[in-house]
Amino acid sequence: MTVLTPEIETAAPPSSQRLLKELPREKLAWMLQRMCEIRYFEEKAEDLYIRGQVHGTMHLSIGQEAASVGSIATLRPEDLIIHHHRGHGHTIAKGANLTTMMAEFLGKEPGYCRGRGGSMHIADIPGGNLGATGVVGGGIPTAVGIALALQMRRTDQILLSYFGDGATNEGEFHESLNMASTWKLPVVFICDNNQYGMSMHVTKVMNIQHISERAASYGIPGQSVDGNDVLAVYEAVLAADEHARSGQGPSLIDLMSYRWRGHSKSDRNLYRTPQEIDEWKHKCPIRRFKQVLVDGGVMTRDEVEGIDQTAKTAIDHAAEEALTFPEPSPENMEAEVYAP
Amino acid sequence: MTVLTPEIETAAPPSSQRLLKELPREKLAWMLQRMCEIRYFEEKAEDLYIRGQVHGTMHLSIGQEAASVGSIATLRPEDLIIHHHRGHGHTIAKGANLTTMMAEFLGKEPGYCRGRGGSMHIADIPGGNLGATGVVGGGIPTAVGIALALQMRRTDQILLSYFGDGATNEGEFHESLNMASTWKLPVVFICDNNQYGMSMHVTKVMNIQHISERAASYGIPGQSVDGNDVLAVYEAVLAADEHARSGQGPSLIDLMSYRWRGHSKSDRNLYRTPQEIDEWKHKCPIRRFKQVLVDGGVMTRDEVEGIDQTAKTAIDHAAEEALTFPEPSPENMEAEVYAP
Amino acid sequence: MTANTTREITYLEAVREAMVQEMRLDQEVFLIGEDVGTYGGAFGVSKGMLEEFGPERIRDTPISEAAIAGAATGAALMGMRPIMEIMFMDFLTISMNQLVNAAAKMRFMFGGKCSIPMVIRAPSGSGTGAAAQHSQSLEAWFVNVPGIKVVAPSSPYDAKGLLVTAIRDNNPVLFMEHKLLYRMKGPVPEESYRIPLQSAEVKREGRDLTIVAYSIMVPRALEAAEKLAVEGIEVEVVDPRCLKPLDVDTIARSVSKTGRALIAHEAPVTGGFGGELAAVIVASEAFDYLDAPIRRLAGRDVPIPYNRTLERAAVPQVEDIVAAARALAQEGK
Amino acid sequence: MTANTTREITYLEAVREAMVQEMRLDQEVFLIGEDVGTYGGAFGVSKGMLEEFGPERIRDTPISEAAIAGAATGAALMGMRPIMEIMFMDFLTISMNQLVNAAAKMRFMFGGKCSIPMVIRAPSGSGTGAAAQHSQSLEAWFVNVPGIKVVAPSSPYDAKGLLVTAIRDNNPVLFMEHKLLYRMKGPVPEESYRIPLQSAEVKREGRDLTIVAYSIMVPRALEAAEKLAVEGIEVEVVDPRCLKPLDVDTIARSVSKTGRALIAHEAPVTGGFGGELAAVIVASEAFDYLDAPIRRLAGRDVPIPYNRTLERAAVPQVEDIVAAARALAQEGK
Ligand SMILES: Cc1ncc(C[n+]2csc(CCOP(=O)(O)OP(=O)(O)O)c2C)c(N)n1
Ligand SMILES: Cc1ncc(C[n+]2csc(CCOP(=O)(O)OP(=O)(O)O)c2C)c(N)n1
Ligand SMILES: [Mg+2]
Ligand SMILES: [Mg+2]
Repeated sequence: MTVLTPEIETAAPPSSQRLLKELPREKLAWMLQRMCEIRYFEEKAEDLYIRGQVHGTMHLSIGQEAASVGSIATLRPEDLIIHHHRGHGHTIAKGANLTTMMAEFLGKEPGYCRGRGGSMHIADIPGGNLGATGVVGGGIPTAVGIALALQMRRTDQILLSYFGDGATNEGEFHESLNMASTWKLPVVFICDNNQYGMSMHVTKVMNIQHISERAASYGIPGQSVDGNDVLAVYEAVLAADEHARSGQGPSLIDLMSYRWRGHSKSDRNLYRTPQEIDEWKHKCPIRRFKQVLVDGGVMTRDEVEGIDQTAKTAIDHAAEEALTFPEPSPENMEAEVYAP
Repeated sequence: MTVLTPEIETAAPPSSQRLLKELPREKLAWMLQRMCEIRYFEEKAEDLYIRGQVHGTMHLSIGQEAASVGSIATLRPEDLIIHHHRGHGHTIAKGANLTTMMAEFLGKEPGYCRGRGGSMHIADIPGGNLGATGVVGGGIPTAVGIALALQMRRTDQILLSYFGDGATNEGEFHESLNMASTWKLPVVFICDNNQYGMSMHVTKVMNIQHISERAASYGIPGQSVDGNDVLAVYEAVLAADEHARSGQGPSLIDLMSYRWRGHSKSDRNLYRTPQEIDEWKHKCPIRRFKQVLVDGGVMTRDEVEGIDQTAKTAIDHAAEEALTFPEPSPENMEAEVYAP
Repeated sequence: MTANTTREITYLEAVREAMVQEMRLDQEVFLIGEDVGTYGGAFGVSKGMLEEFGPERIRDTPISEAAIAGAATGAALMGMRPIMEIMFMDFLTISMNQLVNAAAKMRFMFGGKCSIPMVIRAPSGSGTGAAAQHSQSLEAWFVNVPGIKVVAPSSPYDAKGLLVTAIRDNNPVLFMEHKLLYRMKGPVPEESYRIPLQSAEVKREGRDLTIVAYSIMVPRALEAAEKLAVEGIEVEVVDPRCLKPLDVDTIARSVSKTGRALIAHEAPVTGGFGGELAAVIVASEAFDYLDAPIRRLAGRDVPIPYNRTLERAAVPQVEDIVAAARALAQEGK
Repeated sequence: MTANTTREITYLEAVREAMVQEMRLDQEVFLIGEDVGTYGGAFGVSKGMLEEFGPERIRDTPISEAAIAGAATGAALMGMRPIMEIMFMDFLTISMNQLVNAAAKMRFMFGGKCSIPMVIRAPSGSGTGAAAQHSQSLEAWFVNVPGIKVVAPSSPYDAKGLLVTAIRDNNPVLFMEHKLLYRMKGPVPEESYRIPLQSAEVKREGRDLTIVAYSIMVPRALEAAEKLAVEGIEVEVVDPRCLKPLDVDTIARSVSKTGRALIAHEAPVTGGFGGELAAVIVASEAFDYLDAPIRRLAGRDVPIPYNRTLERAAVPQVEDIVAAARALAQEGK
């Protein structure tokens, strides 16, 4: 078990510098663009919500973009993910069509789940996104089964299973990591650690320093990573991918980051200070990655901002289109429940 | 976290030698007598079962007597236990009336649970035995609540919470140890590790060497102990008791032992060899403790065997009496379900 | 049994007031659940309680629904009176072993030698756009578990009086709070009072037809009754309030009078509590007075959808009750 | 739909044979559960299967019922056809979140874009002296969960044919196996066959009264019918076999014919599946033919006790069915 004590910084650490050289420019550009798309998607979602165009709740991952993108960037196209209520980031990183996704957010018939799922349950099964669950920790046992199928079918595919810091206190986390470890399943367990489960800071609900220490209970590798450094995330997850793909079983990767927004729309943010939020805003993973790309000579400032602009345009366009889509009709809902 | 690699031996290790000097002779005699009572109780239970006088299943802990007795011997009278399906040992060690207990085993009205509970659910609430659960791991969350009440009421009491090795793979184990640790509850979690959960050897269902390693997930002390050495058990649990009583929170104590009999009566023992069982019979905790007492000059061979005989007589007498007890009547069962 | 007061508070405030008053009276009562402290509960029910009672008695937990249920069960076994809040009823799926195999059974299984005085507060129901995993009404499960009582109040007055009784009850009581009712206002006396659990209430008198409805379906049935009155159909609305133990007499008396029974609930119709209601009505003296079959108007057999139109269509709305009651009032005539 | 064969095997063997034959045909079918391998399952259902199919497809698990259910759900989502065995139905309490919030809802919640073909095999019922936590009959819970089907066979023939169908079904199917039926012998064809899920069967024809019974209550009802025949009361026994989807027509037809319905099940009466049966009978054309109220004979509202006498008294036995049927046959005459 490796436990890193991450210093969440604003510049790129040495290993990231190396990746900056090794990764193709297009890959790095892809990563930046996805991160920007996530940010703009969520801002748009929030805006639509405030304007009363969305019925229901939503969970924004603004501030956590590096975790979703850095991890999913390590995957091959045929690899899979399963994730959770704060799932817009994973969905976009896994290559969702932005309009179809926005349509689902708006509850429209052409949405990914035909408006039945909404923000908390976006799945794009052909795209390898096996869906988001709204039950904290609820996707982790399902992940065991998905990875079991991958193993039994002798594929090369792996699965990334996402959940929050709070989810690691659920019994399902324990049962699932143990089972996956026992069977050496091709899955990487990724904790999107934004330090809070609703109002509860991690230090109030567990007596350990790093969530990755929990890997010790299952005899699997565990690592805590600066989740605001997209390249550090990439590096750690890639190693865990290889571990899984080569038949050595699961790992637990703890991606330490922060959610800027409230837990959901009902949050009055009483459990943390405005200063704390501000501090983390200064560690913005997008601004930081842009700087790293410019400092590393990968792109010019103009190029970087061009990508940002492209992302913004894509989201604006997706929302505009999705808003014109038709609503689903309630006839015959019973017929949808069971497969023929 | 301390992880011991226990050598399960037949003689007393140095620390036990020390305890042999420190503990009053009556206490040591009490321990031996309880161990013998457990053994004879279970043999009698088995015999009654074979003779068709018991309807239902039962789980025998023959071979594990040192774990129950060594741990409960550390308690003050007002302390509490909660335990599980293989619970005859804990019940006797906690001071159950043998006849009342046998009556429950036989499903008689004067039994501890008026024949409603049976072998798997013996509780002696005034005696501080808060009952056995038949759901693997199911007593552990309840233990959190009991310990919480002790803490909120500012008592000095502590609770021992027993479960098997297999139970540590249940989600409830994880949730409960984490919660108890977070709140520093006065409970000691004791794993009666007999190396198998039904047919599954611990090494097949977890990827770690010692169950006590799981303490790391909760930031609490963990220790694996030779569960066949009643004095080693005593020493480890007493330290955990003090930790709990002084407000420092829970510990996880892994008492490594072996069950001689099948899991329950349906067991064909296909998952282990007769040799393995025989080897463990040679490590009999009762024979070993007798030898330690004699070698240590605490008692003579005759005295030791006298205690053994007293235990046997007590069990014979309990069974004889309990067999004469009346059966419960099914009238008005509905009225028993809810408290007034 | 209506409020002798002019003070109006919300259902949510009524729930809180019951807890606060009982906690002031009795040190053994405490609240335990996720984010019940600083956050004040996901729906704000416990807002302000941390300030008055402190973190020991307004106890925030890790996200661990099995251990929360165990913590409540164990504390109750010790004689305390825990109120456990589950954030959404849907997550009781994680607490089932503790609630069903421990809390509900301990007393009987241990020969009646202990009791488990605890309340399980569970926000239920759809209507907030929270989709399939945050909108369920799982009362039918608990009704079929001996050892657990089930309460589902439909008004602020009932919520307070029934919750006080539930807290004082010496058994596990599931207390369902419908999310859409939280903001409903109504008269509630300031002082503490109790409503016996097994007491259905006739919420509106009528001669043509009985609607047996609980939780959110009560205000909807009452609204439907107003509309039907305009058409000359006089509906009687009976609210069991407590699903178990059930006050069969009040229901049977009403159905005997009207000769027609429409059962309304939000949970999916198949296997819902409506079946139990139908069965007890049929088995009662009301059977002989039935002029038409008993009809059930309940949730459609689907998970709750996200989209607002679909979500509304999944469970009975006022207009559905009007239509079903109107049809039943004519049936067999 | 009876067996065209003379070979007799037990219910347990019939369950095993269905699994073995489907596993031979289809690599995607596998069995997962606690001690299903070397041990052969707690009741011996999978004895010998490890030898034929190996540890990958006869998969022993840690004692982790939530993860077992998740492993089945996830594998089914990937298109495999897992059969998950829970050792005792009581422990489904630990699997509820996966089964109810994931397996049952995924298809609908994701817009119909996936399916979850899995079977949940669950030994149910009392009679073995295993007390309150190892004897439950929890079918009512699952009937109220849209997305799950529920099957409860009462004979070796039905067990095999229904299990094959359940394995081939593209949805989560709860398959209840009554522990006391495991040793029941009956004719079962060697070759594979399927019984449609939604198909009740008239197990015995009669004119005076219909007993709707499933699982262990079917052989008990048949035995009771024999005794009543001696008294001149001719009982028709209808076995729904599949509780959801329910073949209402066959039940309604029978009750329309006899004018009297007795519903028998082992689960506690209050909130049991009998309520649903009563409600659908009342809502059917049979209502007009009812000569007496529908009666329910079901488990008493108690946890199952350990003592054998109490245990027997807690659920309907043959003599109870005889008495209840005799009384109902006279009622209103
Ligand atoms: C089983 C369950 N319990 C409680 C909730 C309510 N809830 C939704 S999100 C959340 C916090 C989850 O925290 P974490 O796992 O850290 O994820 P985050 O929201 O921080 O991304 C809670 C308590 C839930 N959805 N499911
Ligand atoms: C939740 C649950 N799952 C399965 C069982 C069936 N069962 C009873 S005892 C047992 C083995 C338990 O192993 P362990 O915890 O090591 O205790 P031991 O029996 O070895 O004392 C099993 C699987 C059960 N009673 N409860
Ligand atoms: Mg979090
Ligand atoms: Mg064991």
